[in-house]
Amino acid sequence: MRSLKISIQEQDFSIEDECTAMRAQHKDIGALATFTGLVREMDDESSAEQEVSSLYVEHYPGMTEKNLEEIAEQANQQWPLLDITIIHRIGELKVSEQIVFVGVSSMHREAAFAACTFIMDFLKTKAAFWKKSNNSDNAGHWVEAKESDSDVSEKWAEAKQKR
Amino acid sequence: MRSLKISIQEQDFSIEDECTAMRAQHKDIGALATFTGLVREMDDESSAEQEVSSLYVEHYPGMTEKNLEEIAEQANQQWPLLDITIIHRIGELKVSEQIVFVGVSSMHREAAFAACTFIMDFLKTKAAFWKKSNNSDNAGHWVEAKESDSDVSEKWAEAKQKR
Amino acid sequence: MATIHYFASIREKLGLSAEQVELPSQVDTVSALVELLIKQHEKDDKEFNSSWGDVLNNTAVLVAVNQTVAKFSSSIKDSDEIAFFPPVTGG
Amino acid sequence: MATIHYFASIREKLGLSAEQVELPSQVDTVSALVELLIKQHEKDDKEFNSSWGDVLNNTAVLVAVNQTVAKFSSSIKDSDEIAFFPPVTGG
Repeated sequence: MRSLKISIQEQDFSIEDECTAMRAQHKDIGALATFTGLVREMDDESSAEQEVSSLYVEHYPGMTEKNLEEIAEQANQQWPLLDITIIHRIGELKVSEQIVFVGVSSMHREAAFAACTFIMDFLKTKAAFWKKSNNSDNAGHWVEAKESDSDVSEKWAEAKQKR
Repeated sequence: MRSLKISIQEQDFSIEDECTAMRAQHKDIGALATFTGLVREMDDESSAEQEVSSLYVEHYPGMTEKNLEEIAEQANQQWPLLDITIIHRIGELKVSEQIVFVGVSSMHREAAFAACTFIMDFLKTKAAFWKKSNNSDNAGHWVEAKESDSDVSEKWAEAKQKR
Repeated sequence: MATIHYFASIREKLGLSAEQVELPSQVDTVSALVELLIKQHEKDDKEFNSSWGDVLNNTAVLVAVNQTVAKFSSSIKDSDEIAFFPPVTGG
Repeated sequence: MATIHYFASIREKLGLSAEQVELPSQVDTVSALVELLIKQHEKDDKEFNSSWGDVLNNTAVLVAVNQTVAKFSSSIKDSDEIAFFPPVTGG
Protein backbone atom coordinates (compact mmCIF):
# COMPACT_ATOMS: atom_id res chain seq x y z
CA MET A 1 0.00 0.00 0.00
CA ARG A 2 1.42 3.34 -1.04
CA SER A 3 -0.82 5.60 0.96
CA LEU A 4 -3.69 5.36 3.43
CA LYS A 5 -6.02 8.22 4.25
CA ILE A 6 -8.46 7.79 7.11
CA SER A 7 -10.75 10.63 8.09
CA ILE A 8 -13.59 10.79 10.58
CA GLN A 9 -15.27 14.12 10.08
CA GLU A 10 -18.48 16.10 10.49
CA GLN A 11 -18.21 17.94 7.17
CA ASP A 12 -19.28 16.49 3.82
CA PHE A 13 -16.77 15.12 1.31
CA SER A 14 -16.46 15.26 -2.48
CA ILE A 15 -16.11 11.96 -4.34
CA GLU A 16 -14.32 13.79 -7.17
CA ASP A 17 -11.79 15.44 -4.83
CA GLU A 18 -10.99 12.11 -3.20
CA CYS A 19 -10.61 10.34 -6.56
CA THR A 20 -8.49 13.19 -7.93
CA ALA A 21 -6.23 13.06 -4.88
CA MET A 22 -5.78 9.30 -5.27
CA ARG A 23 -4.88 9.69 -8.95
CA ALA A 24 -2.60 12.70 -8.56
CA GLN A 25 0.88 12.14 -9.96
CA HIS A 26 0.45 8.37 -10.17
CA LYS A 27 0.73 6.71 -13.56
CA ASP A 28 0.38 3.13 -12.42
CA ILE A 29 -3.29 3.18 -11.39
CA GLY A 30 -5.40 1.06 -13.71
CA ALA A 31 -8.47 0.64 -11.52
CA LEU A 32 -10.28 2.77 -8.97
CA ALA A 33 -13.24 1.28 -7.10
CA THR A 34 -15.31 3.46 -4.81
CA PHE A 35 -18.25 2.98 -2.50
CA THR A 36 -20.40 5.77 -1.12
CA GLY A 37 -23.03 5.12 1.54
CA LEU A 38 -25.97 7.53 1.77
CA VAL A 39 -28.77 8.21 4.24
CA ARG A 40 -31.90 6.53 2.88
CA GLU A 41 -35.38 7.85 3.51
CA MET A 42 -36.54 4.39 4.59
CA ASP A 43 -34.58 2.22 6.95
CA ASP A 44 -35.15 -1.49 7.21
CA GLU A 45 -37.00 -1.26 10.50
CA SER A 46 -39.33 1.59 9.69
CA SER A 47 -42.81 1.19 8.26
CA ALA A 48 -44.02 3.29 5.35
CA GLU A 49 -45.33 5.92 7.74
CA GLN A 50 -42.05 6.30 9.58
CA GLU A 51 -39.68 7.88 7.13
CA VAL A 52 -36.20 8.57 8.33
CA SER A 53 -35.62 12.30 8.64
CA SER A 54 -32.02 12.13 9.83
CA LEU A 55 -29.28 9.90 11.20
CA TYR A 56 -27.04 10.62 14.14
CA VAL A 57 -23.62 8.93 13.93
CA GLU A 58 -21.53 8.46 17.08
CA HIS A 59 -18.01 6.99 17.27
CA TYR A 60 -15.29 6.13 19.76
CA PRO A 61 -12.48 8.63 19.07
CA GLY A 62 -9.15 6.84 18.93
CA MET A 63 -10.51 3.32 18.71
CA THR A 64 -12.40 3.93 15.46
CA GLU A 65 -9.25 5.17 13.72
CA LYS A 66 -7.35 2.09 14.94
CA ASN A 67 -10.16 -0.18 13.70
CA LEU A 68 -10.05 1.38 10.23
CA GLU A 69 -6.24 1.20 10.02
CA GLU A 70 -6.38 -2.50 10.90
CA ILE A 71 -9.06 -3.18 8.29
CA ALA A 72 -7.05 -1.34 5.61
CA GLU A 73 -3.93 -3.27 6.60
CA GLN A 74 -5.79 -6.60 6.34
CA ALA A 75 -7.00 -5.65 2.85
CA ASN A 76 -3.47 -4.65 1.91
CA GLN A 77 -2.12 -8.04 2.95
CA GLN A 78 -4.62 -9.84 0.71
CA TRP A 79 -4.50 -7.83 -2.51
CA PRO A 80 -1.90 -5.77 -4.39
CA LEU A 81 -3.23 -2.28 -3.64
CA LEU A 82 -1.94 1.21 -4.30
CA ASP A 83 -3.95 3.75 -2.28
CA ILE A 84 -6.83 3.49 0.17
CA THR A 85 -9.08 6.32 1.33
CA ILE A 86 -11.69 5.81 4.05
CA ILE A 87 -13.94 8.68 5.15
CA HIS A 88 -16.76 8.33 7.67
CA ARG A 89 -18.93 11.22 8.74
CA ILE A 90 -20.21 11.68 12.27
CA GLY A 91 -22.94 13.79 13.86
CA GLU A 92 -26.35 14.68 12.42
CA LEU A 93 -26.88 13.66 8.77
CA LYS A 94 -30.01 14.33 6.71
CA VAL A 95 -31.68 12.10 4.12
CA SER A 96 -29.59 11.81 0.89
CA GLU A 97 -26.44 13.01 2.63
CA GLN A 98 -23.23 11.03 2.23
CA ILE A 99 -22.20 8.93 5.26
CA VAL A 100 -19.19 6.92 4.20
CA PHE A 101 -16.68 6.75 1.35
CA VAL A 102 -14.21 3.99 0.57
CA GLY A 103 -11.88 4.36 -2.41
CA VAL A 104 -9.31 1.75 -3.42
CA SER A 105 -6.87 2.01 -6.32
CA SER A 106 -4.88 -0.83 -7.82
CA MET A 107 -3.23 -1.89 -11.06
CA HIS A 108 -6.14 -4.22 -11.85
CA ARG A 109 -9.86 -4.13 -11.20
CA GLU A 110 -10.18 -7.46 -9.37
CA ALA A 111 -8.05 -6.27 -6.44
CA ALA A 112 -9.72 -2.86 -6.30
CA PHE A 113 -13.25 -4.32 -6.26
CA ALA A 114 -12.45 -7.06 -3.75
CA ALA A 115 -10.62 -4.75 -1.33
CA CYS A 116 -13.35 -2.09 -1.50
CA THR A 117 -16.03 -4.70 -0.71
CA PHE A 118 -13.88 -6.22 2.05
CA ILE A 119 -13.25 -2.84 3.70
CA MET A 120 -16.99 -2.00 3.71
CA ASP A 121 -17.91 -5.43 5.15
CA PHE A 122 -15.44 -5.04 8.00
CA LEU A 123 -16.12 -1.34 8.56
CA LYS A 124 -19.78 -2.22 9.12
CA THR A 125 -19.05 -5.00 11.60
CA LYS A 126 -15.74 -4.04 13.27
CA ALA A 127 -15.37 -0.25 13.42
CA ALA A 128 -16.65 1.63 16.46
CA PHE A 129 -19.52 3.61 14.91
CA TRP A 130 -23.16 3.66 15.99
CA LYS A 131 -26.12 5.09 14.10
CA LYS A 132 -29.32 6.45 15.55
CA SER A 133 -32.21 6.84 13.16
CA ASN A 134 -34.62 9.74 13.69
CA ASN A 135 -38.10 9.40 12.20
CA SER A 136 -40.29 12.21 10.95
CA ASP A 137 -42.42 11.89 14.11
CA ASN A 138 -39.25 12.61 16.10
CA ALA A 139 -39.00 9.09 17.56
CA GLY A 140 -35.38 8.03 17.45
CA HIS A 141 -34.04 4.49 17.69
CA TRP A 142 -30.55 3.07 17.64
CA VAL A 143 -30.02 1.01 14.48
CA GLU A 144 -29.75 -2.71 15.25
CA ALA A 145 -26.67 -4.57 14.06
CA LYS A 146 -27.62 -6.88 11.19
CA GLU A 147 -24.61 -8.99 10.40
CA SER A 148 -22.66 -10.77 13.07
CA ASP A 149 -18.92 -10.38 13.19
CA SER A 150 -18.39 -14.06 12.60
CA ASP A 151 -20.52 -14.07 9.43
CA VAL A 152 -18.37 -11.51 7.66
CA SER A 153 -15.07 -13.00 8.83
CA GLU A 154 -16.15 -16.48 7.72
CA LYS A 155 -17.32 -15.20 4.35
CA TRP A 156 -13.91 -13.69 3.60
CA ALA A 157 -11.95 -16.61 5.07
CA GLU A 158 -13.83 -18.93 2.67
CA ALA A 159 -13.25 -16.58 -0.26
CA LYS A 160 -9.54 -16.49 0.58
CA GLN A 161 -9.23 -20.27 0.58
CA LYS A 162 -10.71 -20.40 -2.90
CA ARG A 163 -8.24 -17.92 -4.34
CA MET B 1 -33.95 -0.43 -12.78
CA ARG B 2 -35.12 3.16 -12.66
CA SER B 3 -32.74 4.65 -15.17
CA LEU B 4 -29.92 3.56 -17.45
CA LYS B 5 -27.39 5.91 -18.98
CA ILE B 6 -25.01 4.58 -21.59
CA SER B 7 -22.53 6.89 -23.25
CA ILE B 8 -19.70 6.18 -25.68
CA GLN B 9 -17.78 9.39 -26.06
CA GLU B 10 -14.44 10.94 -26.93
CA GLN B 11 -14.52 13.59 -24.21
CA ASP B 12 -13.54 12.99 -20.59
CA PHE B 13 -16.13 12.52 -17.83
CA SER B 14 -16.38 13.68 -14.22
CA ILE B 15 -16.95 11.01 -11.56
CA GLU B 16 -18.57 13.64 -9.33
CA ASP B 17 -20.99 14.81 -12.03
CA GLU B 18 -22.06 11.24 -12.75
CA CYS B 19 -22.54 10.45 -9.06
CA THR B 20 -24.42 13.70 -8.48
CA ALA B 21 -26.72 12.95 -11.42
CA MET B 22 -27.45 9.47 -10.06
CA ARG B 23 -28.26 10.89 -6.63
CA ALA B 24 -30.32 13.86 -7.80
CA GLN B 25 -33.82 13.96 -6.35
CA HIS B 26 -33.68 10.34 -5.17
CA LYS B 27 -34.04 9.67 -1.46
CA ASP B 28 -33.97 5.88 -1.62
CA ILE B 29 -30.31 5.39 -2.59
CA GLY B 30 -28.35 3.79 0.22
CA ALA B 31 -25.35 2.59 -1.75
CA LEU B 32 -23.41 3.82 -4.75
CA ALA B 33 -20.59 1.68 -6.13
CA THR B 34 -18.39 3.02 -8.90
CA PHE B 35 -15.54 1.73 -10.97
CA THR B 36 -13.18 3.89 -13.01
CA GLY B 37 -10.63 2.37 -15.37
CA LEU B 38 -7.54 4.41 -16.20
CA VAL B 39 -4.70 4.20 -18.73
CA ARG B 40 -1.68 2.72 -16.94
CA GLU B 41 1.88 3.54 -17.86
CA MET B 42 2.77 -0.16 -17.98
CA ASP B 43 0.60 -2.72 -19.70
CA ASP B 44 0.91 -6.40 -18.99
CA GLU B 45 2.71 -7.19 -22.21
CA SER B 46 5.27 -4.39 -22.16
CA SER B 47 8.72 -4.67 -20.68
CA ALA B 48 10.15 -1.99 -18.41
CA GLU B 49 11.62 -0.16 -21.39
CA GLN B 50 8.35 -0.03 -23.27
CA GLU B 51 6.15 2.29 -21.33
CA VAL B 52 2.70 2.91 -22.68
CA SER B 53 2.41 6.46 -23.97
CA SER B 54 -1.22 6.27 -25.10
CA LEU B 55 -4.13 3.97 -25.87
CA TYR B 56 -6.34 4.08 -28.92
CA VAL B 57 -9.89 2.76 -28.32
CA GLU B 58 -12.02 1.63 -31.26
CA HIS B 59 -15.63 0.44 -31.10
CA TYR B 60 -18.46 -0.85 -33.30
CA PRO B 61 -21.06 1.96 -33.30
CA GLY B 62 -24.51 0.52 -32.75
CA MET B 63 -23.42 -2.93 -31.60
CA THR B 64 -21.44 -1.62 -28.61
CA GLU B 65 -24.48 0.26 -27.28
CA LYS B 66 -26.62 -2.89 -27.69
CA ASN B 67 -23.97 -4.95 -25.86
CA LEU B 68 -23.93 -2.52 -22.91
CA GLU B 69 -27.73 -2.36 -22.72
CA GLU B 70 -27.88 -6.16 -22.59
CA ILE B 71 -25.23 -6.34 -19.87
CA ALA B 72 -27.07 -3.71 -17.77
CA GLU B 73 -30.34 -5.60 -18.26
CA GLN B 74 -28.74 -8.86 -17.13
CA ALA B 75 -27.41 -7.13 -13.99
CA ASN B 76 -30.85 -5.66 -13.36
CA GLN B 77 -32.46 -9.09 -13.51
CA GLN B 78 -30.09 -10.44 -10.85
CA TRP B 79 -30.02 -7.64 -8.27
CA PRO B 80 -32.44 -4.96 -7.02
CA LEU B 81 -30.87 -1.90 -8.66
CA LEU B 82 -31.88 1.74 -8.92
CA ASP B 83 -29.71 3.49 -11.52
CA ILE B 84 -26.89 2.38 -13.80
CA THR B 85 -24.44 4.62 -15.63
CA ILE B 86 -21.91 3.22 -18.10
CA ILE B 87 -19.46 5.54 -19.89
CA HIS B 88 -16.71 4.33 -22.20
CA ARG B 89 -14.33 6.66 -23.97
CA ILE B 90 -13.05 6.09 -27.49
CA GLY B 91 -10.19 7.51 -29.53
CA GLU B 92 -6.71 8.49 -28.33
CA LEU B 93 -6.21 8.41 -24.54
CA LYS B 94 -3.03 9.36 -22.69
CA VAL B 95 -1.50 7.76 -19.59
CA SER B 96 -3.57 8.49 -16.43
CA GLU B 97 -6.64 9.43 -18.45
CA GLN B 98 -9.99 7.87 -17.58
CA ILE B 99 -11.20 5.14 -19.98
CA VAL B 100 -14.35 3.71 -18.45
CA PHE B 101 -16.84 4.49 -15.68
CA VAL B 102 -19.50 2.20 -14.23
CA GLY B 103 -21.76 3.51 -11.48
CA VAL B 104 -24.52 1.46 -9.84
CA SER B 105 -26.90 2.65 -7.14
CA SER B 106 -29.09 0.47 -4.97
CA MET B 107 -30.76 0.43 -1.58
CA HIS B 108 -28.02 -1.82 -0.18
CA ARG B 109 -24.32 -2.18 -0.81
CA GLU B 110 -24.26 -5.89 -1.69
CA ALA B 111 -26.33 -5.37 -4.85
CA ALA B 112 -24.41 -2.25 -5.86
CA PHE B 113 -21.00 -3.93 -5.48
CA ALA B 114 -22.03 -7.17 -7.20
CA ALA B 115 -23.71 -5.44 -10.15
CA CYS B 116 -20.79 -3.04 -10.66
CA THR B 117 -18.31 -5.95 -10.71
CA PHE B 118 -20.59 -7.98 -13.01
CA ILE B 119 -20.98 -5.12 -15.49
CA MET B 120 -17.21 -4.59 -15.67
CA ASP B 121 -16.54 -8.32 -16.15
CA PHE B 122 -19.01 -8.52 -19.03
CA LEU B 123 -18.06 -5.16 -20.53
CA LYS B 124 -14.48 -6.42 -20.81
CA THR B 125 -15.43 -9.70 -22.49
CA LYS B 126 -18.68 -8.97 -24.38
CA ALA B 127 -18.79 -5.34 -25.51
CA ALA B 128 -17.39 -4.41 -28.93
CA PHE B 129 -14.37 -2.31 -27.93
CA TRP B 130 -10.76 -2.81 -28.95
CA LYS B 131 -7.68 -1.18 -27.46
CA LYS B 132 -4.39 -0.48 -29.17
CA SER B 133 -1.45 0.30 -26.93
CA ASN B 134 1.17 2.76 -28.19
CA ASN B 135 4.62 2.55 -26.63
CA SER B 136 7.05 5.39 -26.14
CA ASP B 137 9.12 4.11 -29.11
CA ASN B 138 5.99 4.50 -31.23
CA ALA B 139 5.45 0.77 -31.72
CA GLY B 140 1.74 0.09 -31.36
CA HIS B 141 0.15 -3.28 -30.69
CA TRP B 142 -3.44 -4.37 -30.32
CA VAL B 143 -4.10 -5.49 -26.73
CA GLU B 144 -4.65 -9.25 -26.50
CA ALA B 145 -7.87 -10.50 -24.91
CA LYS B 146 -7.05 -12.01 -21.51
CA GLU B 147 -10.21 -13.63 -20.24
CA SER B 148 -12.28 -15.90 -22.38
CA ASP B 149 -15.99 -15.30 -22.65
CA SER B 150 -16.76 -18.64 -21.10
CA ASP B 151 -14.60 -17.97 -18.01
CA VAL B 152 -16.55 -14.89 -16.99
CA SER B 153 -19.96 -16.39 -17.76
CA GLU B 154 -19.12 -19.51 -15.77
CA LYS B 155 -17.83 -17.49 -12.81
CA TRP B 156 -21.11 -15.58 -12.52
CA ALA B 157 -23.28 -18.64 -13.18
CA GLU B 158 -21.56 -20.38 -10.25
CA ALA B 159 -21.94 -17.31 -8.03
CA LYS B 160 -25.65 -17.18 -8.91
CA GLN B 161 -26.22 -20.79 -7.91
CA LYS B 162 -24.72 -20.09 -4.49
CA ARG B 163 -26.96 -17.11 -3.76
CA MET C 1 -7.75 5.86 38.06
CA ALA C 2 -9.40 3.97 35.21
CA THR C 3 -11.37 5.88 32.58
CA ILE C 4 -14.72 4.32 31.68
CA HIS C 5 -16.57 5.24 28.47
CA TYR C 6 -20.17 4.46 27.52
CA PHE C 7 -21.36 4.73 23.93
CA ALA C 8 -24.59 4.88 21.91
CA SER C 9 -27.64 3.15 23.45
CA ILE C 10 -25.62 2.18 26.56
CA ARG C 11 -24.66 5.83 27.10
CA GLU C 12 -28.28 6.92 26.66
CA LYS C 13 -29.71 4.31 29.00
CA LEU C 14 -27.16 5.08 31.70
CA GLY C 15 -27.30 8.84 31.16
CA LEU C 16 -23.50 8.97 31.32
CA SER C 17 -20.79 9.12 28.65
CA ALA C 18 -17.64 8.78 30.76
CA GLU C 19 -16.35 8.64 34.30
CA GLN C 20 -13.14 8.11 36.26
CA VAL C 21 -13.11 5.19 38.69
CA GLU C 22 -10.50 4.21 41.28
CA LEU C 23 -10.05 0.42 40.92
CA PRO C 24 -9.52 -1.48 44.18
CA SER C 25 -6.83 -4.17 43.79
CA GLN C 26 -9.38 -7.01 43.74
CA VAL C 27 -11.16 -5.41 40.74
CA ASP C 28 -8.79 -6.88 38.15
CA THR C 29 -11.18 -8.08 35.41
CA VAL C 30 -13.93 -6.46 33.34
CA SER C 31 -16.52 -8.60 35.15
CA ALA C 32 -15.35 -7.35 38.54
CA LEU C 33 -15.45 -3.76 37.21
CA VAL C 34 -19.05 -4.25 36.01
CA GLU C 35 -20.05 -5.46 39.50
CA LEU C 36 -18.34 -2.43 41.05
CA LEU C 37 -20.03 0.01 38.65
CA ILE C 38 -23.47 -1.51 39.28
CA LYS C 39 -22.98 -1.32 43.05
CA GLN C 40 -21.75 2.28 42.99
CA HIS C 41 -24.39 3.63 40.63
CA GLU C 42 -27.41 1.78 41.96
CA LYS C 43 -26.63 3.33 45.34
CA ASP C 44 -26.38 6.86 43.81
CA ASP C 45 -29.18 6.70 41.25
CA LYS C 46 -31.98 4.81 42.96
CA GLU C 47 -34.57 6.89 41.09
CA PHE C 48 -32.94 6.55 37.60
CA ASN C 49 -35.32 4.46 35.53
CA SER C 50 -32.81 2.13 33.86
CA SER C 51 -31.04 -0.19 36.24
CA TRP C 52 -27.26 -0.38 35.73
CA GLY C 53 -27.39 -4.15 36.22
CA ASP C 54 -29.91 -4.60 33.41
CA VAL C 55 -27.86 -2.48 31.04
CA LEU C 56 -24.32 -3.71 31.72
CA ASN C 57 -25.08 -7.39 32.27
CA ASN C 58 -26.92 -7.66 28.96
CA THR C 59 -25.18 -10.27 26.81
CA ALA C 60 -25.21 -7.90 23.82
CA VAL C 61 -22.89 -5.42 25.57
CA LEU C 62 -19.37 -5.32 24.16
CA VAL C 63 -16.26 -4.12 25.95
CA ALA C 64 -12.93 -2.66 24.85
CA VAL C 65 -9.85 -2.34 27.04
CA ASN C 66 -7.44 0.36 25.88
CA GLN C 67 -9.36 0.63 22.61
CA THR C 68 -9.04 -3.06 21.77
CA VAL C 69 -12.07 -5.37 21.88
CA ALA C 70 -11.86 -7.54 25.02
CA LYS C 71 -13.90 -10.07 26.97
CA PHE C 72 -15.62 -9.74 30.34
CA SER C 73 -12.95 -12.15 31.63
CA SER C 74 -10.10 -9.91 30.39
CA SER C 75 -7.69 -8.48 32.97
CA ILE C 76 -7.67 -4.75 33.69
CA LYS C 77 -5.51 -2.45 35.76
CA ASP C 78 -6.09 0.96 37.34
CA SER C 79 -4.56 3.00 34.46
CA ASP C 80 -6.70 1.37 31.74
CA GLU C 81 -9.32 2.90 29.48
CA ILE C 82 -12.41 0.68 29.42
CA ALA C 83 -15.41 1.20 27.14
CA PHE C 84 -18.87 -0.40 27.02
CA PHE C 85 -20.95 -0.28 23.83
CA PRO C 86 -23.56 -2.14 21.77
CA PRO C 87 -22.70 -3.97 18.49
CA VAL C 88 -21.39 -1.48 15.94
CA THR C 89 -23.60 -0.15 13.13
CA GLY C 90 -21.42 2.14 11.03
CA GLY C 91 -21.22 2.48 7.28
CA MET D 1 -26.18 -5.22 -50.99
CA ALA D 2 -24.65 -6.45 -47.74
CA THR D 3 -22.51 -4.09 -45.66
CA ILE D 4 -19.28 -5.62 -44.37
CA HIS D 5 -17.33 -4.04 -41.48
CA TYR D 6 -13.79 -4.83 -40.34
CA PHE D 7 -12.54 -3.72 -36.91
CA ALA D 8 -9.29 -3.28 -34.98
CA SER D 9 -6.40 -5.59 -35.99
CA ILE D 10 -8.52 -7.16 -38.77
CA ARG D 11 -9.20 -3.71 -40.22
CA GLU D 12 -5.49 -2.82 -40.05
CA LYS D 13 -4.29 -6.07 -41.63
CA LEU D 14 -6.82 -5.83 -44.45
CA GLY D 15 -6.38 -2.08 -44.90
CA LEU D 16 -10.16 -1.70 -45.13
CA SER D 17 -12.82 -0.66 -42.60
CA ALA D 18 -16.02 -1.30 -44.59
CA GLU D 19 -17.34 -2.25 -48.00
CA GLN D 20 -20.59 -3.02 -49.80
CA VAL D 21 -20.88 -6.46 -51.41
CA GLU D 22 -23.59 -7.86 -53.69
CA LEU D 23 -24.31 -11.37 -52.38
CA PRO D 24 -25.01 -14.01 -55.05
CA SER D 25 -27.88 -16.29 -53.99
CA GLN D 26 -25.55 -19.23 -53.19
CA VAL D 27 -23.63 -17.04 -50.69
CA ASP D 28 -26.07 -17.61 -47.83
CA THR D 29 -23.75 -18.25 -44.86
CA VAL D 30 -20.88 -16.35 -43.23
CA SER D 31 -18.48 -19.08 -44.40
CA ALA D 32 -19.58 -18.65 -48.01
CA LEU D 33 -19.19 -14.88 -47.68
CA VAL D 34 -15.63 -15.31 -46.36
CA GLU D 35 -14.76 -17.43 -49.40
CA LEU D 36 -16.25 -14.79 -51.70
CA LEU D 37 -14.36 -11.96 -49.98
CA ILE D 38 -11.05 -13.83 -50.18
CA LYS D 39 -11.54 -14.59 -53.87
CA GLN D 40 -12.52 -11.00 -54.73
CA HIS D 41 -9.75 -9.29 -52.77
CA GLU D 42 -6.89 -11.64 -53.56
CA LYS D 43 -7.59 -10.98 -57.21
CA ASP D 44 -7.55 -7.19 -56.66
CA ASP D 45 -4.71 -6.88 -54.15
CA LYS D 46 -2.10 -9.39 -55.29
CA GLU D 47 0.67 -7.11 -54.02
CA PHE D 48 -0.96 -6.44 -50.57
CA ASN D 49 1.29 -8.11 -47.99
CA SER D 50 -1.40 -9.66 -45.80
CA SER D 51 -3.38 -12.36 -47.48
CA TRP D 52 -7.13 -12.14 -47.00
CA GLY D 53 -7.32 -15.90 -46.49
CA ASP D 54 -4.80 -15.82 -43.62
CA VAL D 55 -6.66 -12.99 -41.88
CA LEU D 56 -10.30 -14.07 -42.26
CA ASN D 57 -9.83 -17.84 -41.84
CA ASN D 58 -7.98 -17.36 -38.55
CA THR D 59 -9.91 -19.21 -35.81
CA ALA D 60 -9.67 -16.16 -33.51
CA VAL D 61 -11.80 -14.03 -35.87
CA LEU D 62 -15.30 -13.30 -34.57
CA VAL D 63 -18.32 -12.39 -36.64
CA ALA D 64 -21.52 -10.44 -35.98
CA VAL D 65 -24.59 -10.47 -38.22
CA ASN D 66 -26.77 -7.39 -37.83
CA GLN D 67 -24.81 -6.43 -34.69
CA THR D 68 -25.40 -9.75 -32.94
CA VAL D 69 -22.55 -12.24 -32.42
CA ALA D 70 -22.95 -15.11 -34.89
CA LYS D 71 -21.13 -18.19 -36.14
CA PHE D 72 -19.43 -18.88 -39.46
CA SER D 73 -22.28 -21.33 -40.12
CA SER D 74 -24.94 -18.63 -39.52
CA SER D 75 -27.25 -17.74 -42.40
CA ILE D 76 -27.00 -14.33 -44.05
CA LYS D 77 -28.99 -12.47 -46.68
CA ASP D 78 -28.17 -9.64 -49.07
CA SER D 79 -29.52 -6.83 -46.81
CA ASP D 80 -27.48 -7.86 -43.74
CA GLU D 81 -24.72 -5.99 -41.91
CA ILE D 82 -21.82 -8.37 -41.26
CA ALA D 83 -18.78 -7.51 -39.16
CA PHE D 84 -15.45 -9.28 -38.61
CA PHE D 85 -13.34 -8.48 -35.54
CA PRO D 86 -10.85 -9.93 -33.02
CA PRO D 87 -11.80 -10.79 -29.40
CA VAL D 88 -12.89 -7.62 -27.59
CA THR D 89 -10.55 -5.79 -25.18
CA GLY D 90 -12.53 -2.86 -23.77
CA GLY D 91 -12.69 -1.53 -20.22
